[in-house]
Amino acid sequence: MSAPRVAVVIFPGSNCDRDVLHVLRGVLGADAHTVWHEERSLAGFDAVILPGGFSYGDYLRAGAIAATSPILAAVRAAASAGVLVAGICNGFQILLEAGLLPGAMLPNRDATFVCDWTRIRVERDDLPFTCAYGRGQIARMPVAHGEGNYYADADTLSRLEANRQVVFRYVDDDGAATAHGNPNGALHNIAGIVDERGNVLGMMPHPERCSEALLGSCDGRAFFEGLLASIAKRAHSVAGGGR
Amino acid sequence: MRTDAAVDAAFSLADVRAAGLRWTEYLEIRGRLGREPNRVELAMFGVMWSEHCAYKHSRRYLKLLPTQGDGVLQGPGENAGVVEVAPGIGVALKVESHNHPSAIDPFHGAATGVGGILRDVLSMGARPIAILDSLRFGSPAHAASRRLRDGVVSGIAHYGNAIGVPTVGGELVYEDRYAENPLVNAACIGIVRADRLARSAAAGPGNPVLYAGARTGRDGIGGAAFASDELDVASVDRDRSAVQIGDPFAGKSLIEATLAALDTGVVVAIQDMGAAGLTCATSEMSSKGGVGMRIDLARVPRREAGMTAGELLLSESQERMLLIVRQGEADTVAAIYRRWGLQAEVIGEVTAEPALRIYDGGTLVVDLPPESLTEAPAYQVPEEEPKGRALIVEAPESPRSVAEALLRVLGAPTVASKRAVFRQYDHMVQLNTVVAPGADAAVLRLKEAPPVAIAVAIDGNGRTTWLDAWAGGAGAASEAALNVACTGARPVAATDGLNFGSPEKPETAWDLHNAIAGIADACRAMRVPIVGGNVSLYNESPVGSIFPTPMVAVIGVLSDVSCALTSAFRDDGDLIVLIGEEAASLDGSEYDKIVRGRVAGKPVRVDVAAHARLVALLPALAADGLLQSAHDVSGGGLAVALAECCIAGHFGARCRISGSSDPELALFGEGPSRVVATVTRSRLAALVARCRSAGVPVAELGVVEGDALAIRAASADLVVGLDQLRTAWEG
Amino acid sequence: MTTANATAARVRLTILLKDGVLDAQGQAVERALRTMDYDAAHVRVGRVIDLDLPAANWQEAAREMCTRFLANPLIEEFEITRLDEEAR
Amino acid sequence: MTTANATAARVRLTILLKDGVLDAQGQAVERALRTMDYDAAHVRVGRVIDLDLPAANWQEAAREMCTRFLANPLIEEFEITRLDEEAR
Ligand SMILES: Nc1ncnc2c1ncn2[C@@H]1O[C@H](COP(=O)(O)OP(=O)(O)O)[C@@H](O)[C@H]1O
Ligand SMILES: [Mg+2]
Repeated sequence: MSAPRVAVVIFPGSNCDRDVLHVLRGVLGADAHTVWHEERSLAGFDAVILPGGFSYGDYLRAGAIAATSPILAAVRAAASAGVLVAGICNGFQILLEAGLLPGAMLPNRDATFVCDWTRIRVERDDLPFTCAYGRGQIARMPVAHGEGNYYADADTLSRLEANRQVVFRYVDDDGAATAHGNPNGALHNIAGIVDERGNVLGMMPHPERCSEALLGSCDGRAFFEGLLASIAKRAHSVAGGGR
Repeated sequence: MRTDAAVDAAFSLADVRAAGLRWTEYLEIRGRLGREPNRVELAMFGVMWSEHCAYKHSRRYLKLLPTQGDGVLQGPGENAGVVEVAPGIGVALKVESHNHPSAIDPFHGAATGVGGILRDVLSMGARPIAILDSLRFGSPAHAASRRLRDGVVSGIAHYGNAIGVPTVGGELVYEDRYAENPLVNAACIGIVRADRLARSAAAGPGNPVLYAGARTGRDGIGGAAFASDELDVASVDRDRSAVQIGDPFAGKSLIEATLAALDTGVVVAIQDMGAAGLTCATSEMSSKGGVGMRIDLARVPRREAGMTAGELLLSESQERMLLIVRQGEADTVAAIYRRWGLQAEVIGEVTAEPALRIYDGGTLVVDLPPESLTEAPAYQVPEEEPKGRALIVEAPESPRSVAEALLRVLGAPTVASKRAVFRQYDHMVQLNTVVAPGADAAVLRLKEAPPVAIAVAIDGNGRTTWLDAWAGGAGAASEAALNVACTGARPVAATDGLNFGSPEKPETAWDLHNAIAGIADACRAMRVPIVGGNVSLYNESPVGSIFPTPMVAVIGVLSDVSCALTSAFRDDGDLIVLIGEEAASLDGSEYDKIVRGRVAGKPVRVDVAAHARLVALLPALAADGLLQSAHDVSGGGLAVALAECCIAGHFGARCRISGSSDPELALFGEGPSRVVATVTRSRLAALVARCRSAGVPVAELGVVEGDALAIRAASADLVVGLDQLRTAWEG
Repeated sequence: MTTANATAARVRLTILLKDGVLDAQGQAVERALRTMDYDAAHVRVGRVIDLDLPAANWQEAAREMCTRFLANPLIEEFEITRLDEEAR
Repeated sequence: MTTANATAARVRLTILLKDGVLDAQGQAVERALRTMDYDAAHVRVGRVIDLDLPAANWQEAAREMCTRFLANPLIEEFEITRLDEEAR
């Protein structure tokens, strides 16, 4: 059984691609590769990461132009084949604009960019992305965005809550999902969600920025570790099942 | 003035002035060429001989600066300086001003300032890894100043955040002297393998000249000449082309494409097209290489129809580079830029004959020796020592207690927390930021050379410089270096940004000369070479000159990032010591301005030899684990420094300041060479011994404890709760 | 700004956030205007996109590109107007 | 969107970059539209600001706030229209 292969998609204007690669390859020794946005296939990859940045300058709306890029057809195909897809920050915005996740991003409540540490509560530990966290665990992670104010209409929000699709929620120092703990005004303090099947995830905080103790927190490392471990486990169970 | 009217000149005085030249300069041009320049050539001389490009008034003073030292891979003379920070690893640094563009359009002016300095560093083959911004505005009590500040900050955020280079530090100072003429200086740090340094000297006759990046439009035409003019009321209505607009998206693609292009090994020389655009890049690259170029403007990618040769040559459209590529390899390099959605066109070739020949299709429009453009005349103007400078700022009510005075100084806009600003900057991208903005200096680990890290800080004090130019120049270099040393890093190189009024005023010329002498003296003592810099003159408005404001950015090396220190108190029971010279004064201090409402007297002059000992000692102490924290004493004096350490560390402290019988002086006096540090009880003796043997004074101040700052100074007792301190400081 | 080409229509798309969706930029502009002593209320900030479209089916094309791409129907609404002549 | 208040005017400010000024956003949108096979040209992207102003001097106030604050007259031009009735 070979090691999980992870794709990191690069759009013109992406700027966290090298950071995600550093953590995957340099810190965790994973088999990660870059994929240029003009590619049309993601065959052979077990997971796809859409990194942060300002794809196409974030002109029009954050993520809107990237969502029309050729690679998105491949991302869509991979997602429906059950491949793990994670969008971080701008990647989350792209997944929303592409309709792979429900809802939309509005400019931050204060109408300014915010780069700061936040606390997020891990609402699910039964997903491949979060299996290395404990349920209810609180992680310290930085955010850096101008449009991270998650919005969905009331029906969508109640569906998300009912299906337990909210994966990460901003909380304050006491672990409560208050306005004080919320850096951008996101409804229901939403910091990250998954699709109904649970293999497409979007999150605004940057786990790659907190995967080494030197940078102030290691709380993001479990995100990548969990992702890699669950791919390995899947492959193992498929192999074990003697398909 | 026009005494030579007898010569039948092709141009009138008005034409010459409109080109930004003096009549004598026009005559000089005719003399050098042995003929009349044509209109396009005259305009090219106008921008290349502007103060901004030619350093006509500052060149002779800049010679005072020390530029050589261990590890200098590239001193002044290139787009950025480069110093070796680990074996085979160079760090490029450069500062640049964008004051006038920011006064006219704060958002785009500041954004393009960031874009421009990034490309200077990129031109060295370096990947930009950090930005610092040093800002001066009028008092935030005025809505106009706040709007200017907010526009500038969002412009820096707009460009820096999108481009993925963290803004890790800077300065934000408010003085009414900057109300009409804000200062917006940005510095950039980049990383480059020493064997991959790129340079700008063109070479190799027959090699293609490749234009790469965004298309050319009518942006910023005459910007360089404009940046050298005094701002007057009419300038706000000047041609829209004076405003340059940046596109960080194209800028980011340009960085990636350029680094990939340099990786191919076929790029002979490269330079950004910044001030004076194509004119500057072609003439400087040719002149540095002792060669010429044949350029065809018809091949320049353009945004608008109907652009003239002059417009194409002078445009300051952003996000453009000029490359000399090895023969036969232009397509390889062009393909890289095109893949990133950028323009790439061969617009000419290098020639052995040192002549810059520019065609527009079949027509020869310019034929000049490159050095005629790059070697402008220099001027020496009379200097006069300023006398009796003093200002009444306002007449504030005197505080009822020293505690109240502390809260007031702590809450003064220049001293208070800048978090609301740096929170708008992405300061974490690239995963190097170990110590973030808000500290004395930012610390960045180098993934290329673990466990090495660098520390960077930028500093300057216009008020001090106005009162004593030498003290201001020496103080800027000394404080930036001390900030870096407080993190445990050894300062290795600096870049200076000199922001002054009109050099044609004798007092300003004196300030400029003495401030540079101060920087030179301090840097020489500390063995910190100045590897590049920027001069911005004519910072004048109808209400007068700005405070003369030299700024110095220093980088230092930490051989082991795990030894990095911050100012935050770390542990209950740690002992607080004051390391360094005791000399302090209220002249020119924050306290004098905020509490006493005056700016007057003589600030303390740094003792450069003693300061150099202090700066050398701190990294050694940090490396040996003798310090828990360190913070230099600057604006607001010892009381503010202690308060800042308490706030950062969430600890209180109990201190006693001995020596002075004047509590105001003891608490709020400012001096250049003092550091508040902490040490564990068990290491105090070792620390004291090390300081003594290095010839650096050290005194015990007190202990970290409780949740209030308590200071006894002469007859005064000050006690303020931590929460109160934080509220005052955070506003 | 208008086009001379008879076969092209100069079209303006005006895109605003739906009522009830937080308009942070509108609020920021409103606050700023008030500190400058302007008596402004209910400020909304949106985008305007002017472009040339083939005159033959400009309305249809404009509506489609707004729905698919230029506006996000979850949060935004749009208006389409023709600039170079009376809308037919 | 319109205001019921007789003393307030609902005003639209449309702010666009002048011709010739780099419109990076317009270029990016134009390229995207073309890759989506739309035949769009000369795309310019600007801002629109809708707001209530005192009906008495809405035109003057609007012009002043555009000139002083909302637009930069060096590089941008603006249009002022009234939304809730024919401009007088
Ligand atoms: N204050 C200064 N001290 C030292 N060197 C300086 C100073 N100002 C400018 N220089 C050097 O002079 C050269 C030309 O500067 P400049 O024209 O600003 O460069 P650029 O065209 O890249 O912006 C550069 O190498 C710069 O580092
Ligand atoms: Mg340069």
